[in-house]
Amino acid sequence: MTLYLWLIPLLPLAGFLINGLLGSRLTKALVTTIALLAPLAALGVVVRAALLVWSSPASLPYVETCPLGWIHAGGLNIDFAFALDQLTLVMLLVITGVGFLIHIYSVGYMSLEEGYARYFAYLNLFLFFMTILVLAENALLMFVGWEGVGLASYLLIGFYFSRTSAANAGLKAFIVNRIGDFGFLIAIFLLLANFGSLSFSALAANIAAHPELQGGVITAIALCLLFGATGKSAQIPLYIWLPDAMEGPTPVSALIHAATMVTAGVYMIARTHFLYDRSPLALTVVAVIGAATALFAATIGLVQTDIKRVLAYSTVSQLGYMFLGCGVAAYSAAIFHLVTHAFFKALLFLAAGSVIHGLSGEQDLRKMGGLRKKLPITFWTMTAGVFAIAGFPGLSGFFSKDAILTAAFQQGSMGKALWFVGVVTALLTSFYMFRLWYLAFFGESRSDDHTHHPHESPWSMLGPLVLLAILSVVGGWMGFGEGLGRFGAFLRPVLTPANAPESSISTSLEIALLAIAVAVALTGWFIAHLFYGSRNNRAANLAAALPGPYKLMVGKYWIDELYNNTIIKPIFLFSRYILGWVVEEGIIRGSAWLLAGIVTLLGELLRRWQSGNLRSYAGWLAAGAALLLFAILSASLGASAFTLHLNWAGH
Amino acid sequence: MHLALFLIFAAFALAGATNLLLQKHPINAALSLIVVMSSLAVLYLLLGAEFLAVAQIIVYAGAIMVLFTFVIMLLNEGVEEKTHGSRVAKIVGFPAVAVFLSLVASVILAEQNHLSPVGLNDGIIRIQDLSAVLFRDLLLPFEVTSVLILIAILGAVALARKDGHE
Amino acid sequence: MSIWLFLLLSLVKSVLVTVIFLMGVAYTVLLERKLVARIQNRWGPNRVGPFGLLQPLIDGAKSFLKEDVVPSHVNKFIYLLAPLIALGCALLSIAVVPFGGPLAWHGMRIFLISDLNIGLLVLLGITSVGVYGIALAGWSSNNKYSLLGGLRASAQMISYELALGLSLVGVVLQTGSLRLSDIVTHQAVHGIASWNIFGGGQFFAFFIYLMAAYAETNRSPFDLPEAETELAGGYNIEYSSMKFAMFFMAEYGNMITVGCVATLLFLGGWTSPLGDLIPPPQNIFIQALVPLFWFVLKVFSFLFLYIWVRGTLPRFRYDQLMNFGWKYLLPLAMLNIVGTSLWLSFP
Amino acid sequence: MDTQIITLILLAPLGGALLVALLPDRGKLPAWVALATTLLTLLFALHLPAHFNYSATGFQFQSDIPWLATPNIHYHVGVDGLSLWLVVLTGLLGPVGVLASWNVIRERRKTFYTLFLVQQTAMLGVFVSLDLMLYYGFWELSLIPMAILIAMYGRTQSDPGGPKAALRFFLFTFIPSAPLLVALLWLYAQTRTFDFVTLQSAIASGRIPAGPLCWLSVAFLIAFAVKVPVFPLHGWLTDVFSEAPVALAMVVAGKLGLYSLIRFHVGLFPVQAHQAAPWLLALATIGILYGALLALVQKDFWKLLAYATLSHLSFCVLGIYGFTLAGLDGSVYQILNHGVSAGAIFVLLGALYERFGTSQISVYGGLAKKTPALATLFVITTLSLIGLPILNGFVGEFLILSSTFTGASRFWAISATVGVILGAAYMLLLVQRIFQGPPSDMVAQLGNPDRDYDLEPREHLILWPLAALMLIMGVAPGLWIKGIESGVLPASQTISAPAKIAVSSIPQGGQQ
Amino acid sequence: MIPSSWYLILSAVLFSMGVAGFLIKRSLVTVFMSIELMLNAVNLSFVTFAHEWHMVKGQIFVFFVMMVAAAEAAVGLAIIIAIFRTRATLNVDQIDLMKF
Repeated sequence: MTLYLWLIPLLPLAGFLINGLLGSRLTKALVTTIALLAPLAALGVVVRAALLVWSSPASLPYVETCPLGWIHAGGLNIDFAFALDQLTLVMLLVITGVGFLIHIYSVGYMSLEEGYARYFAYLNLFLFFMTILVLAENALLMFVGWEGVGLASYLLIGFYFSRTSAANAGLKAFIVNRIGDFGFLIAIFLLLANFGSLSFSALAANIAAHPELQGGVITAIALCLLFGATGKSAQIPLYIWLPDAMEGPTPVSALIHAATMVTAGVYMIARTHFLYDRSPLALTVVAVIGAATALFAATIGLVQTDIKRVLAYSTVSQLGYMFLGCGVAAYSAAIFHLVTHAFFKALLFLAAGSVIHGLSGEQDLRKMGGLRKKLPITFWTMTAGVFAIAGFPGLSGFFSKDAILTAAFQQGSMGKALWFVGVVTALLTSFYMFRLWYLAFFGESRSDDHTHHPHESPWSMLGPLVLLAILSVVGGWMGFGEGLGRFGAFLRPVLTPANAPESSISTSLEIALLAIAVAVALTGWFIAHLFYGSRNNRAANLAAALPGPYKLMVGKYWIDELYNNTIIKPIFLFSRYILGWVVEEGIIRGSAWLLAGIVTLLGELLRRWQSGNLRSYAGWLAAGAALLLFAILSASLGASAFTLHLNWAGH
Repeated sequence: MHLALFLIFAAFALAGATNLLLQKHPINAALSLIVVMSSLAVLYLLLGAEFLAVAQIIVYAGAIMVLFTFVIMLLNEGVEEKTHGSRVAKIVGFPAVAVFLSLVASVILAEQNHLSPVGLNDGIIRIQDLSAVLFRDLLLPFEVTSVLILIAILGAVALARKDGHE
Repeated sequence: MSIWLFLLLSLVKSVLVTVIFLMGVAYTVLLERKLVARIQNRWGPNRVGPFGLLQPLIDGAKSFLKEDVVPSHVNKFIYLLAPLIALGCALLSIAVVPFGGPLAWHGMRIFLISDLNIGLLVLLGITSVGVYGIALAGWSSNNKYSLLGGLRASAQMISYELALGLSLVGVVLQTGSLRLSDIVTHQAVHGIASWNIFGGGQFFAFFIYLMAAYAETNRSPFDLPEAETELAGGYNIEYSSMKFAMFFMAEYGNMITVGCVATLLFLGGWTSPLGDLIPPPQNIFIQALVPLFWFVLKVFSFLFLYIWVRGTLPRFRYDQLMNFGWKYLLPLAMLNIVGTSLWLSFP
Repeated sequence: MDTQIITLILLAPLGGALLVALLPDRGKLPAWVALATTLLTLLFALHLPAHFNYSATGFQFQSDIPWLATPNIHYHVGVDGLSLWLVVLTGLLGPVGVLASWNVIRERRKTFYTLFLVQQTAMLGVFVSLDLMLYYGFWELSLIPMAILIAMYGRTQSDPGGPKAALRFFLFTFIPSAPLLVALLWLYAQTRTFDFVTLQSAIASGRIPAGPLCWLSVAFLIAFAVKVPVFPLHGWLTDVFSEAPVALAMVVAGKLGLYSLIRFHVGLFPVQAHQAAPWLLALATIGILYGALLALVQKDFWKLLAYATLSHLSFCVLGIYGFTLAGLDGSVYQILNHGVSAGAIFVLLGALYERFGTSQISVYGGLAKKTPALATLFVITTLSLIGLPILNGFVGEFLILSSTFTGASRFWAISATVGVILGAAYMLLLVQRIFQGPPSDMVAQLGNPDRDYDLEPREHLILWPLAALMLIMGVAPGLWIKGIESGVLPASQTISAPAKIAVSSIPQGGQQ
Repeated sequence: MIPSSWYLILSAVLFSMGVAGFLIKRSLVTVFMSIELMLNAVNLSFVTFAHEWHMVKGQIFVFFVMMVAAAEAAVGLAIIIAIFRTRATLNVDQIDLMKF
């Protein structure tokens, strides 16, 4: 059977090309149709593939290779090869599905913006690269998608390029991603150097064939990959770009910076888990980074006042969860959380977007409030999202988060610590989500201008909201049951860790863990209610009581400033002064000038000779002639030049 | 006889050259140069180079020097005034000339006995031989020289024409 | 034969030839005056002697007896040198001219002073040097008319020398020798039919030579160096008495010389125009004199042409002269050379 | 035909130059003639890849005519996979250059186009000549018109901008080419031939003592390294870039020097090249980082471009002196990429300079609203320059870096990879400072509002094909590499087999 | 019969005198004449050697020298006239603009 995988990226590409090249000449309706058709068609292809695969799972993994190769040079052969397996299928469904919804949403959201066609072109471009990323059969092709989505996010973050902040944010995102890609590239080089191939299947086979391979180079590769992943998935130390990325249009934040792109790192770790399985050290690092990021971002999220930034930090922290999951080798759990997170976080962002849209651009929580009545649908969908992410029983977040925590809990003492961190993070998460909920929808409006009234968004925006709300409410059930139930079963052929933890913990303990999780969520809600449920200034008091930590959190731990002052500024200073002045001007140019100076000096001396007087020239000429003659004569010792000539003449 | 002729005309040549150096007036210098050339022509004759002898007269005495005198008359050049342009000419030039002359002379004298003496009418080169070589072996140089002369004429015309008209 | 006999004979020949030559010059002058007079419908000199035949002697005596004035402002040395050069060249050039048959005594030809195998070249050389006389005269006499005359003379003579020389090349090509007597004998075969001017097909060459010769000898219509009407006599304006006579003699001597050259090169020299129709006479003297007669006849007919032209044609303007020389004569001469060489290479 | 085609390629621009020189300097006539000529040249050049035998190594389309008996100089030309695409690239840049200088060169068009075409000829000649003396002649010929044109058409009015830059260029490039000549003559004295192939075999046979060879190779190396330029020898680059007309600046650096390095340094002196390799790897890496860092802080976009070029070309050097097949492929491919992308960026910056008359980046800002098409193409070109995958730059960089990592030196490879990050940084910074952000004063009060500051059709005509080429070269590099590989195969085989570490050797692999 | 070395000596002397003339003469024209003198001297030795070795080429060479000298004289004198026209002098000590 053929699945026409190549259509999946190419359809959005077509959309991009059409809208990008002649979008400005097309009518808005036409642009919209093209922009929506591209992901819809892709989705169709994916769904078809999914149905076919469902009927015959044995046919996976399924590979399509472009007949005319890509890079064939000096012994390394890399093709355009697409592979489809369960993992890819899940990712594709999420990407195209959520992506399509967000496209629809964007039609409403962006309807008044200029550069409408450009926006959709970028969006399609993103889908193109993202699908390539997940479909890639070899690391290099994955890198293509990897960099490509970076480009797309750069373009979309900088969509309002005439805003300096937006332009900066885009630049920052791209550069930070590049730094991560550096790790990815090194990893690719290492793979080439050690395995001579980049095809995932071949690599997996190689690893499997060499059980003696443990740690060592594998760790190196894994860590390099992890570095790349931290860049793309906004983990410590490279998370800094994601909050700024909120400069982009809200749907973009929803699609790229919540649902899909930022999860690419998780996907990659899952995709190359055969490497991590061989390197406990790398796994541990992944787990620790994940846990740390989760907690860290959550703390920052507590005090943010920009609605989108709150969501951004929560995204970072949720991604931390996923890494934690990967780190404890619970790949399916991680992926599961990825999917659910895609649902509810996209929902949350879109809802926030709807709020912002309703308030015509207002993003500051302190200026909101009392929107429950004015934006009912938004309110309810948002509510669904909040409860889901807070991990209330039965909702999607609950299952996935719990799966990860449980898996962590089983990993020995270290695992316990990670579990604890996770629980604390869950508490914080539920707190700040409810904080947002209260601030935005309850109480009375704190907006300073009452000129224009908040208005509910059009259905093109509410439709996706509702759909996503439903998904994030019920989406968790597909992972219900032993070993993530159907979802886990579906992914098992791909994502079973080589050294699977055999511990299926006792039911009682599992119940206890669940209870703790639920309790934590409720506590968070309660505290939030305490602080923000009714009009009071407990929050302010607390902040006043603990000025240090508060400042720290509001200032986001001054990580940006830290990087700025320790890395970026020094580089610029070094380049401008040390290199630019000392080396370039001083040494290199200087030596050139020195040379020129010497030559000029000699010229000055020699030109005195040219007196311009015919007779002096004649004098020198005569002297030269005499000298030459003398030289010739003395050269032909004894037998003078003359006799030589005679002999030559044959006398 | 040969000796006599040689001595006479060599003396003429030297006298002419000396006069050339001593005379202050260009026209006299030109005349003395003509003397030198004519006597050289005779010496060529003694060396059996008839054609060259006549060519010397026609080309040098008859054409080139006429040009010189013509120019001198045209510019109406007077006695050259005494100016001190460069010391180099005196300090470097004359010793150099002396050295040069002495060197060449020494070589020639040193090699004297390798040279065969010159008879009155031995080794006369007939015009036929000359032209044979000139127009067979050396045809290309000949043609090139003719082109050179053509160019020279054009250049002379271009240089000497007054800038004013056309 | 000994070197001394050689010298002696050469001396004798030179003296004889010089005397005869000067006489010829004198009588050419008379001839000119007579002819021009007849052309202008006058009786020329007819007082001194029968038909004024003694006129030249009187003229000579007059110029000897006149006071010899040397202007104060002249460059004396050159002023004196110039006429000597002029006359000297005129006399020298006759030395290579064979004016009689190949009659030899003790291996030395009688009617020829020196028989050079490059005679023609020597002639040209001497003519080319001759310009100095006029040029220097013009310059040294420190007078603007004479200077102009001198400049004109030198420029004109240099220019026309090219045409002259080139016009002779054709003849030389046909003969393959520069020895004048060879050239003559080469035309001797069929008499007038084999003269270069007719049989040799050198008619254009002859025409060019004629023109160039007029210019070389500063004769009208090219007598600009001494154009009386504009330069009041030109280069010789400051000269008087004997020195003037020298220039006079030089001019007519040159006329005779070019006449001889024309005769030798184009008109078959001393050979008879009838070729072998007349059997050579037995008497040694007649045998010697007949060629001499033919030669003199031809030269004088050439001189007649000269005088005739002078009597009839007006004077050119200077730019016309130059244009004619450079733009017509020179190319024509070259064409003539090309034509001749082609004609010779494809008989 | 096949033996004459190269001669045709050489004669076409030369004849054009002659034609331009003879025709009157009336209006745009010289430009039109030059355009026609360059297009014809391109046509001829395209004949080569069309009829090239990709399976065979060695030279093709050869023609070898004895020229001088003593010294034994032949007119010996031919192409192999190495020079094949360079010839085509030069042919392509011809019309681009003409169109780029269409409006910029307003006076003395005749001189300009004549010299431009002569320069074109010279560059083509450098690539095709297989007789070293012929090669040297073309090499020098390529420098002279360049210097003259830079001197005559210096961009900045701040005199003596042009002449100064020209002088600098002259000194930097002529002084080292003198030792080159000496080295050539020495070789001739040893071998009595200038023929490349003969010389190669002669040197390979070891007839020539090693000591002198070392010096010869150094002479060759320096002469070429200056032209590339390699790190410490780049002093001329900035001046030339900020002075030279676009059409020339886009060809002045890179191609010639790098080609000569591969063909004549590595090709003639493999052993010495190996000895020099460590140094060159170091210098190349330093050049990459140095150029990138300096580009990061430039205030003038021509200077920025100059340092960027230094950085990019150092990649090629890195690839060459790794001596791996992939690396050489990558280097040659990167030369082509640089030709295309840098050509485009030059045209774009030239367009900016032509419109706004300044190269101070700070004056620009928020231009994208006024000139969308310009901005779009600029971004595309930038992406290709920073090596975004599926654009051409990536393939070359990846081949070079990976092969360096696997084959030559992991340390230098990793350091060079840092350059990729910096590359993205300075190029995107440039884009941001010129096109993004709020409109600067200059942009805000642009002369007459009704004038269209965006690209003209002529510029579209240049740039879109180039952009398309970037994409194609990124997606289907095979089209080019199969030829290149046949060309560089010998260069790599004299050395080491392409680095492929078998899976069996994993355990000892992998210590970083 | 005299040794040809005499001719050579003569030519050497003449040459040296030509050089000397170049050195001492002030007038451009006479300087030019001195050059001609040198040429003639060289010609003499050419002819001498041509006679010495019975080689026609020696004389041919002189012939060429003459032709070139003619050309040179034409151009040189034209130049002299031009100089005189512009600078109104022919004194080489005053015609020294072509200096550093």
